[in-house]
Amino acid sequence: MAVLLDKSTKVIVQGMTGKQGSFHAKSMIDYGTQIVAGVTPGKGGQEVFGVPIYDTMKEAVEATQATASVVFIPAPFVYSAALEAIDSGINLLTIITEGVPIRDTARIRRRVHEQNITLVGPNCPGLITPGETKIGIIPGAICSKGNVGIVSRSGTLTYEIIHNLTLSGYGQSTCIGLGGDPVRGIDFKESLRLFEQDPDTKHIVLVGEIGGTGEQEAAQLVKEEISKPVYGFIAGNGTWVKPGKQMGHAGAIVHGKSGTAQEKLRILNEAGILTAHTPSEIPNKIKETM
Amino acid sequence: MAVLLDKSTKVIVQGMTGKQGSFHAKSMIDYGTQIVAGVTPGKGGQEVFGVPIYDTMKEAVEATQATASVVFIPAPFVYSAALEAIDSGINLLTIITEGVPIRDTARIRRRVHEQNITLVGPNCPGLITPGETKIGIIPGAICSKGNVGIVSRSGTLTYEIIHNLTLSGYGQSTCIGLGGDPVRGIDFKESLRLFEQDPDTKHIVLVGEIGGTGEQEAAQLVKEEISKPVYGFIAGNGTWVKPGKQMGHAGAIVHGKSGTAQEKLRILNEAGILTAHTPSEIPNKIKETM
Amino acid sequence: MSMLYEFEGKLLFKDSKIPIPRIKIYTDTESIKQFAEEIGSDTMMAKGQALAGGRGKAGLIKKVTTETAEEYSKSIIGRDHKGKPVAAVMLEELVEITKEYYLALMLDNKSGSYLMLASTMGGVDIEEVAENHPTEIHRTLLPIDTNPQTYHFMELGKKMGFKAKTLTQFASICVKMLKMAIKHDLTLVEINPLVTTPDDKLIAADSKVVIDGNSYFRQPSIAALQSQRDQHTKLEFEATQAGISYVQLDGDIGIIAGGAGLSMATCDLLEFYGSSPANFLDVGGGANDEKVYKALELISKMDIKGIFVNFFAGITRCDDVARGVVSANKKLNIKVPIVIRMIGTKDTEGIKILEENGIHAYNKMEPSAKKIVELVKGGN
Amino acid sequence: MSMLYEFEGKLLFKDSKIPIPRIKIYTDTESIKQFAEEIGSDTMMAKGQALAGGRGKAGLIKKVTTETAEEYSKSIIGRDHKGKPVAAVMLEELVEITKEYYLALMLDNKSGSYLMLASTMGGVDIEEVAENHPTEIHRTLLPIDTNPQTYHFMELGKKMGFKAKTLTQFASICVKMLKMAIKHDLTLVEINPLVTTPDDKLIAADSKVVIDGNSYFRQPSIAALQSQRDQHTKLEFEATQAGISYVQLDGDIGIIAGGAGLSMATCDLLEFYGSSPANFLDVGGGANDEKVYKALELISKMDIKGIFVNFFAGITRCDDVARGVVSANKKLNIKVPIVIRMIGTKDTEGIKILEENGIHAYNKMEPSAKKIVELVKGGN
Repeated sequence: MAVLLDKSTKVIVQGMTGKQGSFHAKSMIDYGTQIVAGVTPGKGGQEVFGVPIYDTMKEAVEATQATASVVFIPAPFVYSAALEAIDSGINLLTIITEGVPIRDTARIRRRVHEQNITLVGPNCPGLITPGETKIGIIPGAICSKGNVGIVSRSGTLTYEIIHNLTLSGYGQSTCIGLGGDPVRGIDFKESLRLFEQDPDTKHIVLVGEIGGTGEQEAAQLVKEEISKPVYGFIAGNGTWVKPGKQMGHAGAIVHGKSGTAQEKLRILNEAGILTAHTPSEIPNKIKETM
Repeated sequence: MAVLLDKSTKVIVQGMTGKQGSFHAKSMIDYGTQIVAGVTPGKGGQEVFGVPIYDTMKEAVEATQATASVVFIPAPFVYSAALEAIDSGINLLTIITEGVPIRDTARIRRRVHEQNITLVGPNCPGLITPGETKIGIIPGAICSKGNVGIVSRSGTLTYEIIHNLTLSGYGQSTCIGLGGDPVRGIDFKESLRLFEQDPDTKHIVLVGEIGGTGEQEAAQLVKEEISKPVYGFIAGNGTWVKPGKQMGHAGAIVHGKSGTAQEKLRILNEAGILTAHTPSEIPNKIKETM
Repeated sequence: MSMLYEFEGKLLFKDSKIPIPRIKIYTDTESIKQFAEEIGSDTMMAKGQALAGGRGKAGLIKKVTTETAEEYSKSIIGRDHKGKPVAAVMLEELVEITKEYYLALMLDNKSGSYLMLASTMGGVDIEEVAENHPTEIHRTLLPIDTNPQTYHFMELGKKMGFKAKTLTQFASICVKMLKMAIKHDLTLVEINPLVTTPDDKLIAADSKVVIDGNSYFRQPSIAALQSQRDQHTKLEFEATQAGISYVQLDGDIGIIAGGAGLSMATCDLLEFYGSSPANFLDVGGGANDEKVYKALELISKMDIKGIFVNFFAGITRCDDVARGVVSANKKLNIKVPIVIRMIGTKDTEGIKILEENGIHAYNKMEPSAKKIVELVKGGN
Repeated sequence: MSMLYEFEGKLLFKDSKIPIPRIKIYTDTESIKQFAEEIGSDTMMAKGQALAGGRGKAGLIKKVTTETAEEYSKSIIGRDHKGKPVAAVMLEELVEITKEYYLALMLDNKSGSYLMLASTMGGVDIEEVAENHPTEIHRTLLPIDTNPQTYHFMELGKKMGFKAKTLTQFASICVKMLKMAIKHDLTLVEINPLVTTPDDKLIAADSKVVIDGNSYFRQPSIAALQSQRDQHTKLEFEATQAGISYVQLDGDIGIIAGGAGLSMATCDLLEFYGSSPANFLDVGGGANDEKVYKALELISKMDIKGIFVNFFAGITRCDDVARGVVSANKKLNIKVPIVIRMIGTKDTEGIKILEENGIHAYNKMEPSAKKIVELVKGGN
């Protein structure tokens, strides 16, 4: 069933009546995702693309038995929406929204840990299990079903890598977009563990970038627990990167040596992870190990 | 061992270097209470009556293995002191201070429930197990060891009742002063249950007053669970009481019928509790049942 | 615990962005004209501001015009309403009402949580609704340390029958009430009625706000209001300033006691023996001679037939109490009989001081209560 | 994320009642005189205000007198310090220092909690201390939704060797830092050095405060400061205003990409193929033609040898990108070679629009990166 989601996953879209929410709900429905409800307070009783809208997550979950929700709501309101989702009893919460205050994310994450819920994001493209379902905004057309698991801090760079894999004949089991914020829900480590346990995943691609230490922790885990081959790519591996400067993502900023791509690549290599310098090198690395 | 405390109970005084704290610490020590430490931030290392002062509850508990603390600290700082006590691992917390904001008490009470700690007070005289130990300010001289358990919302009225019992030859197992605030820690119900289970307690005296519904809930419990004889006294049972007016205690205020002494007495009588009209009647009631 | 006037509550609502009608306090002819201009109408409500309910029934709320507003206002200001004075008149724009609701947030003593109560039967006494139509009251309980969000109140709003924008507005008002209660240490925020207008908007047509008196140290602006507030009973204000709990009653015997429970039991005893207390008075724990003197000074201002002083001294010292009584007796020229009962810390010393000054003291409560009742009755 | 100037941080400290020396911003001769009078001394510190560390070593902090203050201030204002200008000079009273400490509160990304870091080695670079004296750094981790109390920091204070009143003052400063961070959405509050005075009082001798840029919507006053703040690099300010992530670099090829990761990977590729990026630029998801035009306008102001546009369109539409490029190419009179790569949503339409306007477009990233490098090198 790949990881985290498959075609049986019932999904609620929080903010479905909004511009972003309705656009991506449509694209998820078209891909085959079971979008069973939308939630917009004050718009209960309406329908969007034939999907019923509820005023609250509680009503939506009670009516549909959904287990996942995806948030397309402006940043100032994400904290409340996430708390509502957590209280409603779902177990997979994906936040696409960019610009959520770090303190809000940290508070959401704490609640999520207490309740044993998986949080993906914020500021992320979401997840896709090609050929089955997707939650979020990863373009379905570039994916194909296969056995490469992808976990990434990036959005469009991930598309680039997925596309290269697809063109080279390597389909994907599940792609997980962790998001570009410094505090995020699920990270590389949890994703690697999921892929390790998933019989449909044979190869794991890890797409990191400058800033933070998630990649280093992942490398440690690969040494200790992961038996499947892991491939790595780190964005920001050139000498052009300026320390202390944020490169687009709030989390992509180098403070001291540990956040540099060079250091991350060194530690990834040390852990036996095959690293690539360009996105197109990744399928070649997979080919080499087969 | 009576209830809640006996001579083996090790007690920390929070605010021991203050005027109130040191006065009552002395009187507790004189009565035989094991005051093992005092806590005043910034005064660690000092001694008061030969008792070491620590800067934090954590240090004091680690050094002494105390299981109880009593708070003599001005109302604005009680919330923080109580939280510190809760975090330090003690299991009996008594707050003598009057004037604690209700919201602070409610928040303390919530933490106390989560951690399974007994809270007595605030705005209460504390507890005494005559002949063994006391926590708080009940004068030891008026008490005598015996088998009457007393639980009361009042201070000096309780002394009056204890004194009458002592003079009539009825000693006390433990006296619990619940405090005069509308939101309080341990209430009549929990106290009744403790006395019911205590082999040293043969009679239970319940001293209530106008306001709230603690006495009514206690009456219900007496009907269902309490096999020992229970005697009741309700302050404010005259016709002079003005609804909507607070009588000294923040909790002593009648709103509607349910908070009146008449209603409380009616329900107590209905539950088989022997009620008295004057403090001196209580020993007579006990005599009658023997 | 003390209540705010309706207009004070409404100003807090305004600060919290809870919608209210436009209001203005009547001061003079000019204030009425200005308000009429502001609201664009010659007709308005005039609402007497008093700290007790049932103002409508008592004729303290009336629809007025720019012509009649002043006369009406002058006629009710200062009037007594259930023991409380009409302190001011608030002018308020007329609101077109489609339906009245009840909404209240309280700090629930039993659970120690916040309780939001709502009913579709608004504008009437909620205790009557609770008694006669209990199913018409809906409840949401929230943990005391909750961080309120609109979704917490959507279910309550649905039970009230609200839909669409009115539903979200209702939930938003609930959040604002709770945030306001947390910010200002309020134990009650009641809106009765909360009304809907023809465009389905909600407006708070009345306010009842109660603040926890223990929180004054961190609510300086409300505490400042309250210190004026208590002046309506001069003696009660004086008592509060002196740190004494005092309630004026209607009986014959002035009492002074140490401790709230004992003070209540003292009042009870006087009644039990056939007389009646003129007041409730608790000097509090650890009272010194000055406080006892102050307490005697307070009750000597009342029209009473006797005084009963009752102390079971724990923290308090009986010698202090005795000194206070002796000094008051000398300076205040008290002409009614006094009975003093004291026991506990330093009682021997106290009784000695009293007897040296020719005052007899008892050490048992009930005989001494009987004694003062006898003295007062005998004196009739 | 953006940093406040030392004096702004100190003003926040003052609001939060964290003790600071008396300060004043130098404006003119008069300001120096006034400050000397206020502090009762002719000697003071003059500290250049710049958003980068190491100001002391760079000669931007100096003890001055009323005689020398103005000349020194004028000499450093506007000077470049690690790419940041010295925006102002802050005058500060001299503080008698007995010892320097380090104290910082940060929102720790890994744990998602608040982390209080303290060291007895203050006034020096904390990363050096971490590297060479790791045992000299003490930590207290607090849950993100903590309600901070002084007792949470007493152990930390003891590890720092504080006693008696200094200990409680330390804990109290920690509480204030945390409350300040919560109130203003700060991700870092650093005091380096925190100093003790001869009477064992603690004073914040420096400040480094970083605010979470995502929180501007609820921090209007700080957001207002920040909008001026970013002006120090004109192009970066323009970019921020247009909602574009832009970082000026030193290379030859200006780039425009959609997505932060892809933009970084684009910079990497140019270097991999032997050239260098002149900038990082991420137009963000769902960019329209105007934003692409704006981005091209921005980079056309730099001294560059070529332009590389790289889009993997998910939410973005390639026809929008194409229209932006065509319009910029016409109006901006761009003379350096441009290579455009686009793939994804509406790529066929986008490529058609470009080719109709005589611009060749690629759909693979690596060959197109190679191409622009070749064009730029060939053009040398």
